[in-house]
Amino acid sequence: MTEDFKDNKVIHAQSSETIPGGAGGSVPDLDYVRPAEVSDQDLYHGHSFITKWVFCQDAKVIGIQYFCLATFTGIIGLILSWLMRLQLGFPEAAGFMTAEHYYQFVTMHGMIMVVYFLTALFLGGFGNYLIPLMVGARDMVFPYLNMVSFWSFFVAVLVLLASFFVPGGPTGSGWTLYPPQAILEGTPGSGMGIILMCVSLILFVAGFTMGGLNYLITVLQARTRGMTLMRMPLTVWGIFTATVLAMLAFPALLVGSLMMMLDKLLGTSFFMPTILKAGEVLEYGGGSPILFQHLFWFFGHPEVYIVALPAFGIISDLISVHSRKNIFGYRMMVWAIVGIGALSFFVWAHHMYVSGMNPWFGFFFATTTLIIAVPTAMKVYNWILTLWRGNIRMNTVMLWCLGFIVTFVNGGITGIFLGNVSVDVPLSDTYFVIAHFHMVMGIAPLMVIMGAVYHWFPLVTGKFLSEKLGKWHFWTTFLGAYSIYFPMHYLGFIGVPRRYFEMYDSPYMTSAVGMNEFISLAAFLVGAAQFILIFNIIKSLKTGKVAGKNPWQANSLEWLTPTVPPEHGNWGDRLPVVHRWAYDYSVPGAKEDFITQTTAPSEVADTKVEKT
Amino acid sequence: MHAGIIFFLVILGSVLFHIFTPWYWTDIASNWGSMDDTITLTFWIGGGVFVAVCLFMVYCVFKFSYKEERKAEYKPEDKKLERILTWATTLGVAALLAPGLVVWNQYVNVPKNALEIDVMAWQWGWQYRLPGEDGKLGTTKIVNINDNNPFGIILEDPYGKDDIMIQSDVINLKNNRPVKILLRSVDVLHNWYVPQFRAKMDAVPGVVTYYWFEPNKVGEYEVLCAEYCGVGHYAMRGGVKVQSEQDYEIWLQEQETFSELIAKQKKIELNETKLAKK
Amino acid sequence: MSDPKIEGYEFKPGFGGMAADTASDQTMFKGVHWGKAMMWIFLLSDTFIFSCFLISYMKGRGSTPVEWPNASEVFGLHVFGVDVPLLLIAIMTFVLITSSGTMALAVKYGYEKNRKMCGWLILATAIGGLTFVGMQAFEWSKLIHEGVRPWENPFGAAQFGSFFFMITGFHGTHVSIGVIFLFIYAYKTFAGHYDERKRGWFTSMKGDYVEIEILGLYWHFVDLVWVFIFAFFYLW
Amino acid sequence: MAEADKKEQTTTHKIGIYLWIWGLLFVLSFFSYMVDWYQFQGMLRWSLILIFMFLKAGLIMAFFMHLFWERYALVNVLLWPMTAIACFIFLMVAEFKYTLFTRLLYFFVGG
Repeated sequence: MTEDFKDNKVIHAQSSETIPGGAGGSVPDLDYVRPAEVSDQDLYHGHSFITKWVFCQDAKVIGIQYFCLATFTGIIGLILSWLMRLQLGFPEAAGFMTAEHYYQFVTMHGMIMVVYFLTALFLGGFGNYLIPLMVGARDMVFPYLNMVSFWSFFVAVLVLLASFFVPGGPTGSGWTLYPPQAILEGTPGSGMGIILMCVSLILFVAGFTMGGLNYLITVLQARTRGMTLMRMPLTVWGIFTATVLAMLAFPALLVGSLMMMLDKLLGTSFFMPTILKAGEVLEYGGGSPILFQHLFWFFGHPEVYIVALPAFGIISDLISVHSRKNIFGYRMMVWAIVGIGALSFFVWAHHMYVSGMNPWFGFFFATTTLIIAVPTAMKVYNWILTLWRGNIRMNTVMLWCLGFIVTFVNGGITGIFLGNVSVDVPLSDTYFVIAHFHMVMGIAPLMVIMGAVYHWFPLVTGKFLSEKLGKWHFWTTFLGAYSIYFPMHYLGFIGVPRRYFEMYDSPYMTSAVGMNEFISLAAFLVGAAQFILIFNIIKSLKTGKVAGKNPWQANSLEWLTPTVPPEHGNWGDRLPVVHRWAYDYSVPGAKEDFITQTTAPSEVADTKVEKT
Repeated sequence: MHAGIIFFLVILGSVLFHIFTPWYWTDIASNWGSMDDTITLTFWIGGGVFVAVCLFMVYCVFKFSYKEERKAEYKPEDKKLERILTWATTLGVAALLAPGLVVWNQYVNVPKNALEIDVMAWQWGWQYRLPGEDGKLGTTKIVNINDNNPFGIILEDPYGKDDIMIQSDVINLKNNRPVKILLRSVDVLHNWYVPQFRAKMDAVPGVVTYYWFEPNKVGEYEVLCAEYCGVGHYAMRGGVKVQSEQDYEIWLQEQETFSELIAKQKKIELNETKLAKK
Repeated sequence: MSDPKIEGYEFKPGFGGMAADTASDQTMFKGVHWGKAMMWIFLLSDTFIFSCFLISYMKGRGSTPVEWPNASEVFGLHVFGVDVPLLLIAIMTFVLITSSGTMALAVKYGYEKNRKMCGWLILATAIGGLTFVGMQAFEWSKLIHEGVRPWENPFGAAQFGSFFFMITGFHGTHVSIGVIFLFIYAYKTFAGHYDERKRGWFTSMKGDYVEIEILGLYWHFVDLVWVFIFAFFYLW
Repeated sequence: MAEADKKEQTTTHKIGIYLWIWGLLFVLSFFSYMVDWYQFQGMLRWSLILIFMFLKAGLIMAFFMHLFWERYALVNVLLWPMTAIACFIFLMVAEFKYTLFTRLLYFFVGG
């Protein structure tokens, strides 16, 4: 594959702009772009180590900070999953683990992976790094707020980790934190554990709101000249829509956590009905546990798409760049992202078909849920149609993309099982659910993250990651993860319920012992394989091949900065001017197989560009 | 090239695994065969799409791998193709949704002749209550629960007196008689789930939830708690015995009603006071 | 506020204009200051928070079989030998609307660069807000004195107190934060920070009178929420 | 803030419009207070409460918060998400009715 990287064409961001301001002069009418509406952004440049690297206001550094902290929590989540799999596969070897421990690990694994790892990584990490670069802004619009956002996240993580060391340990109520059990004796960590969990979530939401406002306003109000919404790379669309969802969905989580904390601390009864515990009636009464479930899933379902939409966006860009072909049906892709985002607020109770809510909701939510399947399927078709008649570079990035397609389609199809109300009845609360959501919002987004790391590493550091190690990393991760979760669906068919500390004394479940051992072994392997990446990063930072400018011959703006890696302020003296979408690959008549976004129409006058 | 082969093997392996899997659903023992049928239908349509999409991907990998001299096609959109795909998908989704909704409609509408059973859950166990001769269960209140009134039946309620109380985690059911499970919890969320019956529903404190099924295979089954309910969740098991009509009637005769329990308690109390007097 | 003028961009009215604005480059909200756009989006998010609170309140109140206390009596005041229902609340509403009006005028004078007038109006708004918070404290202490607690109350369903303290408390926090910022902005206005475009203490961004409008949006939002709380908590 | 540098373009409104709206808000608040004063009940009370509430909210948003003069792009971005809230409200109404129904049925009425 190495020949792909030879002769990188160096492109200057300003190459197409002859006269600032645009109108008149020597600029041909064809290339005219409206002058800037607002003057250039005024940035605070840090000078000391603290203002440059710690309390930094540069979105790129903040993005890396988010990335590293999220990865750190992700590794904790990974270790917790090892412990869980040890118990499930080899209970004799896990003699040190009690049921309390197990449930605490389950809970913390879930919460860390969904909120503190994936959400923070996609929006905080990739969002911060890529949005300003991709829309041609100098930085996020409110750099100070952006810095505070990261440090709120930092405190949220500290509080979360602190709960491991308080009496009673972290909460063990499952990542859904359902009351009443979350705050009652009989569940591990029902004292300080759950309180710290709620506090941590509230901090996370507060911090995320600050970051989210930045992402949204940067995309809406700070694009560069010529950058219309319909010229943005899909990565930006995915992150943008996910942020919208986050801004509107996190409030429900905040309210739910706050109310549960009041139930615990003040003895209010928002979610607590009359309860008889160990022969005594507790001083609660009249509340409704199902209300919490509604609030939680009003947050929780959009949360699924907060993780999925950035993944959709990023994968579209990776596939397009590495198959040297425009993304098929760009407008359809954008509308699908927006449509999925909007619909995700009307489907939440499909997590609650057997929760004892009003049974008639089943009809409404099954219908809305299956409607969402249509735009999602369209996205999948467009990805594979982008591969079709492309010129596919089979490098590591592309492997992750292909791995994503397989796992995402698999997980998406099982989603149709669970979304379709009566099919969900036998399967809900079983291992089928675990397999489904790990495939669709665990492994699939992970594939995207890895692909994105291999793709943008040369931008962030100026060096390539090693392809050889990358391939090892990919194949162990993909094959291992697939062999964890694909068979796991069948445990669900047998009827094995989830969140069982130990399960083998039922006659029809004993047949699954072997499978459980196999799954655990695969899980250990996949987890260990992730350290290949860390090794690869360290090694490549030191001895990796120097990438130079625009090593993948991509079109989008982030590769067109005057320096690689980009400096604070991104664009040097002059902001880029955008003339086209980010997907003009292999245009007939063009000299190169790519035409960057900043290339003026007059420069490529003899090509057959269909869309600008 | 190698990558394409491995991806192909993964798809092939998935299909073979599905065909030859030793792990599949347990033999159904209730009327919810329709759920199995919808699952099978979803498998055919969904599995078909999965295989088709992935094989197409593998084909692309083989056919369009990088060649220096080739240039990719430039085709931003194809309205016709997109329209066809949208409608085909919509049709497929509708075909999956329709049976799902029909079955759900059966699930939430309980037949008139269903026998109501009060399933009471706590951390971590089950007990059951059947209506007596009047065919109706008495109303309950959690604060009434004590040793003499294990179900918290409201004493003034005339329907409650003849209720049959089964203070055991095993319940017997009559074969081919629909039952309406009324779920009640005194502390946290639980879920009364028998894999062979396919059906399940959470027990939520503060409200009563329900579902129904008709057992149609004589035998003994294990009840699992399917909603996380604290550290004892995994050990919260119970049992169901589905019996023929004769066996069921014999079993039913042996059970105690609420008024019998009260009478027994009174007798004990009387004896105790007598003893105390002596 | 007529449409701002943007070189090379032609404004169209109505939905056609919306489509054109959305499809254009650089900005979607033409002529809208970044900070103002941010405040609007933040308020949208905050609306969801208050909506979730009120929806929970509706669900909690609707599903309890226990009698809900009669707000009209609980919040009544006994003055001059007469029981006046909701008197305190009526006065609080009056105060908050008054402060909203002064804020609206402050924004107007801010845009006219009338430093003095703007400063005094902001100060008046801040004092109005402070009065509101004080009256809320009085209301809380009165209720607590009568035995209303977050976990119980003598009038009926226990959730009454829970939702009351939580929702008015959350709203009161918003008011208090607003009051603090109003005082700060009043100082900054009088000191002329917006006229000389002095940089912010933390953000190091240049000051501008548009910040008054941004604060105004927040303050009106607080008033807006009170309209809903008044309707659902006191009148229902 | 970069936009601050742009030429002053904002025209302000006459003070009269603010005073008008201010007055209307007082009047409407007075009316909604009267709903309680006269103890209207049932549908009449509910519709009056909601009408006055939405009128007040609308006036504040439209004039004090200047939404009336903003461009449709902003207005629509702000108002469309409310459909999610509306959906949440409608469903929760159905939910609380169902919860109350089961509570009354199984804990009070019986049968």
